[in-house]
Amino acid sequence: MSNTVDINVHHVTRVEGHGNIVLRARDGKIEKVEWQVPEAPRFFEAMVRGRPWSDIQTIVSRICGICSITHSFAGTKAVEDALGIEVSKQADKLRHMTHYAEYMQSHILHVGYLAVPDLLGAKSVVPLVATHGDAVKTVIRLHRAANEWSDWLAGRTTHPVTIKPGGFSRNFSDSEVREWKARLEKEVVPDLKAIAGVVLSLADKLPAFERPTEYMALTHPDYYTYYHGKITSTDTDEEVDIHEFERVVNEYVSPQSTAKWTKWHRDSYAVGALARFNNNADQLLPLAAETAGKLGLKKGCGNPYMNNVAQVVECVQAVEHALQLMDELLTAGLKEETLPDVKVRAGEGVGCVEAPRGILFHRYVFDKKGRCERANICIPTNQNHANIQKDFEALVPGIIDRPQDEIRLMMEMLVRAYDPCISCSTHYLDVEFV
Amino acid sequence: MAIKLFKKAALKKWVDSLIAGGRVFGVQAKGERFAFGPLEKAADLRLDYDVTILPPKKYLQPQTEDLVKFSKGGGYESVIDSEPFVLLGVHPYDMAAINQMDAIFLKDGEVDTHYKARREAATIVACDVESPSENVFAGCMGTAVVDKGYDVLVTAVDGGYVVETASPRGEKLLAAAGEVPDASKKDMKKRKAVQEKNRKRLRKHELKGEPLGLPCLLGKSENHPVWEEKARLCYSCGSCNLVCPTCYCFDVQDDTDWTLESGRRYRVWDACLLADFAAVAGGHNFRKERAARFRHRYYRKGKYIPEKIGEIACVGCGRCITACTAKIANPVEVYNRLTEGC
Amino acid sequence: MSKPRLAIFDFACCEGCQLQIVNLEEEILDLISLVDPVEWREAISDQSDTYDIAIVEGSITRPEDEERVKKIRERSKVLIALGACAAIGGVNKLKNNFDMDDVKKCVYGKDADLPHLNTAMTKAVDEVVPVDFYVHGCPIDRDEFKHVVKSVALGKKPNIPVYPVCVECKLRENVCRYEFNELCLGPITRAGCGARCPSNGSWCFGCRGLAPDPNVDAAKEVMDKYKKTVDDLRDRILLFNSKQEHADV
Amino acid sequence: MGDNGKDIYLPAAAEVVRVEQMTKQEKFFEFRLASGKPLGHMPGQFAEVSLPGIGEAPISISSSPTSGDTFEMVVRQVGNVSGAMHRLEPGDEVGVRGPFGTTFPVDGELKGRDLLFICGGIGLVPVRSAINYVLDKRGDYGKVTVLFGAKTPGDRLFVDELAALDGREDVEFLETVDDTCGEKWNACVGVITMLFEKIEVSPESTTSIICGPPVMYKFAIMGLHEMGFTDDRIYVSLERRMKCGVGKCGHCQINGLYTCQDGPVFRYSDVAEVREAI
Ligand SMILES: Cc1cc2nc3c(=O)[nH]c(=O)nc-3n(C[C@H](O)[C@H](O)[C@@H](O)COP(=O)(O)OP(=O)(O)OC[C@H]3O[C@@H](n4cnc5c(N)ncnc54)[C@H](O)[C@@H]3O)c2cc1C
Ligand code: SF4
Ligand code: SF4
Ligand code: SF4
Repeated sequence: MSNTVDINVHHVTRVEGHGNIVLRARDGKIEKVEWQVPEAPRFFEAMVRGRPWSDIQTIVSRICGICSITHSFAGTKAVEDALGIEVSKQADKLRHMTHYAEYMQSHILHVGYLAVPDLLGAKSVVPLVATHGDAVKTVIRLHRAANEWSDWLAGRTTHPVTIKPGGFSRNFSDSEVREWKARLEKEVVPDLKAIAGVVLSLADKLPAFERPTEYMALTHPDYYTYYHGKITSTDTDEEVDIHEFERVVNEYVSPQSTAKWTKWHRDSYAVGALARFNNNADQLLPLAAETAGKLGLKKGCGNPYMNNVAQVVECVQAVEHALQLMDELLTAGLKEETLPDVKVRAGEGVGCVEAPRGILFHRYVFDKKGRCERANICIPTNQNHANIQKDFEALVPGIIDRPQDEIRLMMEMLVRAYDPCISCSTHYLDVEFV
Repeated sequence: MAIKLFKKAALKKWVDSLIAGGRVFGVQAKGERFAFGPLEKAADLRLDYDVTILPPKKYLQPQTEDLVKFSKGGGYESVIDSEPFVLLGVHPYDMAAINQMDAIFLKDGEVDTHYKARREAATIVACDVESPSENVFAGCMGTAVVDKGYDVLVTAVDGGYVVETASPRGEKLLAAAGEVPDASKKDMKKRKAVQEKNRKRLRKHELKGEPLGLPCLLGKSENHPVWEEKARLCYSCGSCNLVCPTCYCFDVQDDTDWTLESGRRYRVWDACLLADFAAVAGGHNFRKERAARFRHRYYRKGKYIPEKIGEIACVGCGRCITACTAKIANPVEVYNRLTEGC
Repeated sequence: MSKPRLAIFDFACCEGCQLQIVNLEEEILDLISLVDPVEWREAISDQSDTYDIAIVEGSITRPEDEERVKKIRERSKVLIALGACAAIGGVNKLKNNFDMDDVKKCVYGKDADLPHLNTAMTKAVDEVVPVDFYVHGCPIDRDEFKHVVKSVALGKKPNIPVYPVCVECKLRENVCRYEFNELCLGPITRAGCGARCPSNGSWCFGCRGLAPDPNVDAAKEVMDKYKKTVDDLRDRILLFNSKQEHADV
Repeated sequence: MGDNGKDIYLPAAAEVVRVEQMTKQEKFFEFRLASGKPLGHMPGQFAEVSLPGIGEAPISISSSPTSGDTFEMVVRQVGNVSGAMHRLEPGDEVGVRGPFGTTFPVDGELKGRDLLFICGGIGLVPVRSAINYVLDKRGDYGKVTVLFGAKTPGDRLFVDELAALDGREDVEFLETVDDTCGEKWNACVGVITMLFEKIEVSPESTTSIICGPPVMYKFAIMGLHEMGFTDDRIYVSLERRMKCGVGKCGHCQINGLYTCQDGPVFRYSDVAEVREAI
């Protein structure tokens, strides 16, 4: 063993904003292996101070362009919690449906535009147009459907306008719901099945790397949740109330990162699709469970590269549950609702939802005029940073003999498997434009 | 021409049969307000509406309307929309406005082929006002009742609707209703009473003096302080123009597909209150001041267009009063100020 | 004629505007047929590159980013500011209403002084270098983006509205938000979004920036008519238009 | 006018026959309609010139109808259409609608009268059509005086034709520049109204035609008044923002008047009292 490696990926492409990989090894001895995050900090927690409760969603949505709906929900739920605002059953169902639009959009982007080309050894989706035209078209069709779904419910694809404390700013009609139900059934479900087939045919190409990991997720007694519930992890049977989230995330500042890092029972934990799956797989709806089975995804999986497979399963779950909710809405018939009058008061609230890439927490304290005094926002990508570092430390010794390019690729693929808030930095964009 | 009395159910049946037979646009509720839109079923039609947010002109001169298309090697080609449609529930003041649009687009100077095609494709069912809107003053402008332009006129009276056809096209439309009894003398009297009442009650604002005195009044009011006073609060948002049934100014733009060689030229509603409406190359703006633009609108309604077509170009629908967020666009207030002098 | 070379760069932002480009779906291929994208992320090391068109997304929040955007400007013929963060500073400018040390302490506590957490007053791109064209909005409107790119390729000035959102709101036949007792910034905000928020039952919060020569004085007086205060107006303007010209209410 | 079933917004194809750079900002174009027919204009009129994807702009017709089947224009590069026109080459195609608007009454009341043309800068472009028309039918008119003012010597349009005018016995021609900008210049320096002192015209028998930048009108008209001209003996050609050219779009309105239909050529007495005109 005499491999000398010097990898310094300054701003890994195809990941969110700015992340660096540093690996230095002399004669097979690892001197430094680091995942660094030098993203320009944006200080949202500072910026929301002094803003009225009614602005929270508008501001925090802008934390992330790809999971803006999730941030809107976390922020809005925290406001509702603090000010005691009720949300109707109908609005709650519509919110779940809105959330699922984002899931589809985000997961498809990640799986379709990033993971699949990686697994096919293609540099991007572009060469696949020639070799796998149908699959590419299917991915694009799904992505478009997800965006239009979000346009419909959230008012736009990114940065929703309809989500307000207490419900929605507009009403939806039976015929709109019926139209979408038909589209999901006729177009989206078959397309998802097709994509699952593509992923299945490639699943054996995923690196077989396992590391025992703590997986944290939201859990709910009634359903595979992304929206309501309590915090749990694969290391515990405890279900922690979301109001105590600081107790489980244990944030700290790492010198490698402008983003804060987190830990619970171990040095690090993972969040995201695989984490949700590992905690809640028993609650998957039939088609989603069937898809997981076909793809060989089993509860207890410790391979971070399998996150992509879990994402496919979750897309199916999202659509399946949306269809269920649509049926329920149509059976009851959609009612015209107006937003509740909000009695402004001092208060503190927490909102917690699952973003496509993991559990997300927002906490706000409002003064008696309903202005924000303090905020604490803990985003999923930050919760994964430490785990990526630990994965690196476990992965690299086993592959240090391989050629530098291969090591580099496997490290990059690992980062990408976590889908660290990737929005614009996927394969699709990156390679297509080189 | 026929005059029938429809019971509510018969009217509904007739409207449903029209919907089955082609494109029908009718007045429907939009929250607390009303709007013309594609009608899916007669039950959605609200002939008892007060006023629609936008006037029905949007079907004759749509917000955006393709004029010509072009393609590489193919040069320019006209785009004409002549697909027939029925417009259900046009109030008299809006009908009067359409009559004015006809004068501008079909009679004054060159004929606008695009407007003409749509106008000829339209079968207009007018209806007398059942519920006056909060700002209507059609009664003052002589447009509370209208006697021309439409194909069918519907008037809600006690016990049903008096439906009168006024053109062969209207006759044809009515034929779809099947057997309906003629209106009796008594029904006709009731209709007259409704119209008389409307002349009196569509006056939520009272214009001092006769509308036809406006050109003369404006002729001597160019320097009246009211223009500055009101325009101080003007957002230059054009809302007063855009909701107006007699405003028809437009902008023209080109748009291409990704080849950059094929595309369309379209017109889109413009508004003379907008800051750059009269701006030209070199940065000169012929109506740079808010007050100048504000004044221009009232002159256009009360003097310039009347000098062209012989009718006051304000039909008293009151939409601009409602639409103006700054609450300065009430024509009656403005004209009355002029009447009072400085 | 060879295709114009296009490069895209991001600074402090949520990257939602770039996502709108991805959301063009199949049309991305059309875009590529028109321009030749030579750089999408800064990962390309070749600093001597020049671009016909540089698209810059995000606000400038650190001294080192100022230097970076200056370099980009030097290397590009046309520079387009993409989205509210780049065009007006956007929501990032809320930060400028506080003291920078306080901002850092608020988020990072005792670690606030670590060098990599440094931050400065947020700037829009045109506060650092000249900008040729703007694609406004948070996020941008896909159709407007297409229009701007096509216009630049055609050699014409894009037609970006200078009038307020109310125009498009009227064209969409919405019920005015003031009738719902809401404070809408439509009358002083630059149109171009198709009045997206009022069309979805919400007030405009001004993400496209103030319209040129907005009548803010009128807005102040008008508040009274709707039982709102100048403070309410200021609050709403600050959200996306902190430290803009005309925004000092 | 009236309804001939023709789409008034549909441009006809015309081919670029000749392009010449005139000044830094202005280019000269000669066009021929694809139909081969003459445009059918009279001096003072304009046409809407189209480039697909770019748009349309109203441009004056600079040639006299007496000069054959082609027509000529001069375009200053200021924006989209004008900018794209500057990229045209012979053989390229444009769309043309028109001619539109009123004309200098060369066949009407100008006949038999003395004529005083006052042109500032690009204002020469529409007036050139009338000047050439008059010169082609020289016998029909009395004394002809042409005054031309440019910003600098480099901004002068139709340099050769100006020289030819200068050389003609039957035309009095005077010109000035605001600033020589260091160039060689033998004629007058100063604003165009300075030339008024140097000419001899009889206001009773003369009609004046003015075209120039917006600021010029006021001063030129003041000068003419001092010389004894009455408003009905003055013609002006005005410019406004225009979108349709056919009196529908509303943009070119000067109070109640439409520049595209009632103008661009106006008898000054018809607009003297119109607030927004001059
Ligand atoms: C009757 C008539 C005759 C004419 N004859 C000639 C002629 O012979 N030769 C000639 O060169 N020109 C002539 N013009 C002027 C010409 O039509 C204009 O300069 C213009 O329409 C050119 O079009 P464009 O597309 O190049 O400019 P545009 O792209 O429309 O812009 C022109 C200029 O106006 C500014 N502008 C555009 N829109 C606005 C706005 N909304 N607000 C503020 N400024 C704006 C632009 O910034 C630019 O500087 C004539 C005009 C008229 C009305
Ligand atoms: S609606 Fe009112 S504020 Fe807007 S342009 Fe008209 S007068 Fe001005
Ligand atoms: S809702 Fe807002 S944008 Fe729409 S008209 Fe009212 S003030 Fe203008
Ligand atoms: S309505 Fe206002 S806030 Fe909404 S998208 Fe348009 S400019 Fe932005």
